[in-house]
Amino acid sequence: MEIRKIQGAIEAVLFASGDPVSLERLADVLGLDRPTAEKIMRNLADRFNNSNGGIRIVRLGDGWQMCTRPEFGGQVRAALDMRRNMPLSQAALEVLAVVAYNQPVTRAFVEQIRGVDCSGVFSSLTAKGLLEERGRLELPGRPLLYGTTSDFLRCLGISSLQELPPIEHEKEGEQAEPAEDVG
Amino acid sequence: MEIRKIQGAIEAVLFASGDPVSLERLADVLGLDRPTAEKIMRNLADRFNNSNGGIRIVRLGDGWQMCTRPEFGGQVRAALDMRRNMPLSQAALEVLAVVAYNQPVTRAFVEQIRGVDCSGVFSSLTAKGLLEERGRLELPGRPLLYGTTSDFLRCLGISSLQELPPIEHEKEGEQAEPAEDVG
Amino acid sequence: MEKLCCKLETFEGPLDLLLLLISKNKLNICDVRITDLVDQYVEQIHAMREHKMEVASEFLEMAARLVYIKTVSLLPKPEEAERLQRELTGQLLEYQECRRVAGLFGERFRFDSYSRPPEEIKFDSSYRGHLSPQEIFHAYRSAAGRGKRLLPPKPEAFSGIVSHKIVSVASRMIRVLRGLRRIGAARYEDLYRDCRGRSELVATFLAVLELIRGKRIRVEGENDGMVKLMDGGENKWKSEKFREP
Repeated sequence: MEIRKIQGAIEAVLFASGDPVSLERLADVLGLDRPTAEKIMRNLADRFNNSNGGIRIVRLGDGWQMCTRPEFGGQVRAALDMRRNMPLSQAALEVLAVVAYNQPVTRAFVEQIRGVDCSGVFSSLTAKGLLEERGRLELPGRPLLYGTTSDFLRCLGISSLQELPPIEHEKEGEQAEPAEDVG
Repeated sequence: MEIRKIQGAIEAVLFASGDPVSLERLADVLGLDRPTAEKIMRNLADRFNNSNGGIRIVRLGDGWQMCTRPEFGGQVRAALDMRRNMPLSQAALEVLAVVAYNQPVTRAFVEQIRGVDCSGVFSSLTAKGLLEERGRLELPGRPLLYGTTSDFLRCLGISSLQELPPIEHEKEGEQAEPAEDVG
Repeated sequence: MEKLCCKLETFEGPLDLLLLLISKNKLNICDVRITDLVDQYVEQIHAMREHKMEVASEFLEMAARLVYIKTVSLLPKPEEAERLQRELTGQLLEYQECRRVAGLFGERFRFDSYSRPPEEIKFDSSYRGHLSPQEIFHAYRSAAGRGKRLLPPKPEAFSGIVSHKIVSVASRMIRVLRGLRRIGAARYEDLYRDCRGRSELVATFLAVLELIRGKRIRVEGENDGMVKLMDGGENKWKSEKFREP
């Protein structure tokens, strides 16, 4: 299959899926090895993202997703009668922060760090598609585990959790203990 | 707004909407009069439809819709159909096996051998294209007869039923009990 | 709680309040003297109550904790006080970091990019997987084997004499395990797919319970449960009272 056709097929698949499609699946369907699929995929994403069109292609985790270019958000909302998403509350952002760096985590873990009940925040973040359930912990009560979604990455404008801003968590934690630091 | 931006906005709106969007709405959102919107819209549709991309723009009644180019239907289906790779259930395998070795057979025959109702399995195997109807038995109630299809042979990678491992009909009852498999 | 947020704007919990007090005193958390904060903290809670705001229990719990730390530090056993203080400091640091990152998230979060609903596609249901002739052969023997056992007392023959078909739980256990060993995992509902009649359903359900109790399978997920074979399920199963037919 010539390259233009392959790219056309990828466009069609990403468009029809709506959700992110893993590179593996794309490679499978197109009968390509992964490195080749990766190269073609990057190429295609660049082409979309460097044009001024309304559609862009973003990498999310090990998948790729088509979505609209943010600058047209206003027109999309107006045409489709959507309300603008309210900015997230401080509480919601804090919960996301704890989950993002420690996933999968239970609600209890997050509540311990924040010192307050978070059940309402968890359900609203799940409803917004920013958090998702990830099975249960094998402990008494079998509490639910939560993790962040690909939408979370997309809204934050990053492609993987590795791109999260670094935290000084560990260092400070050790310093707080009677560590034998020079300083 | 320059024309490229307007087209970008239209792309974004059509993309985000799964349904057709009326010209009127597009014109409204973009602050254009209808003839201008129509012209720009046609232009955009031509650009999409004359490229070899995976997405095209079609006119539906009074509206416009983005959809995948039909020639990539195969790849789209393959990528998005999760069920296709689901393995057959044990029940399905058994029904398939009993039919394969005894065809053409009635459902009642298979149920007698397996000792359980198989109606659901029969219809799902027929839908999967592995079983097919083969006329009726000339008995009261004229029960349907079933046999395996050529797709069944293809899934097995054999060219005829003779290539199935032989079963010894007489001794089969004894063999089935102390089945100490090598595997 | 909500009134509290309105009153003091951005904060939500006792840790928030502590951080606020620390920042007011222009102290670094690492060398904050928690004991100095106790009075201020208790004062704040008083103020809230005077404004007829409901003070959430976690605020009171924190007050109690602080008072405890202060009490302990007055006693001639400083290690305990230090430990408690370190604990609280650690928690505050962790929470402060959480707030910092939350702030970064807040700056970066954008809700202007939209995805689209999946295109509605009618899927071709024809099977494209691979089967091996051996698989078919084994499936046949498995089916024929079972039929021999269940067949002789044909249900119809007993109609009027016995109205219920008896299904043993053991047979369903074997069936469930056999199915799972082949495909590894199955949707919970699929276990019941080939059940005919109530007694088979009940027997299968009991079999599933029995297998879970015996730690041979586990069920995961809430609404759309997946049933999985536990590690070693095969060996245990063979060793115990059920022998593979």
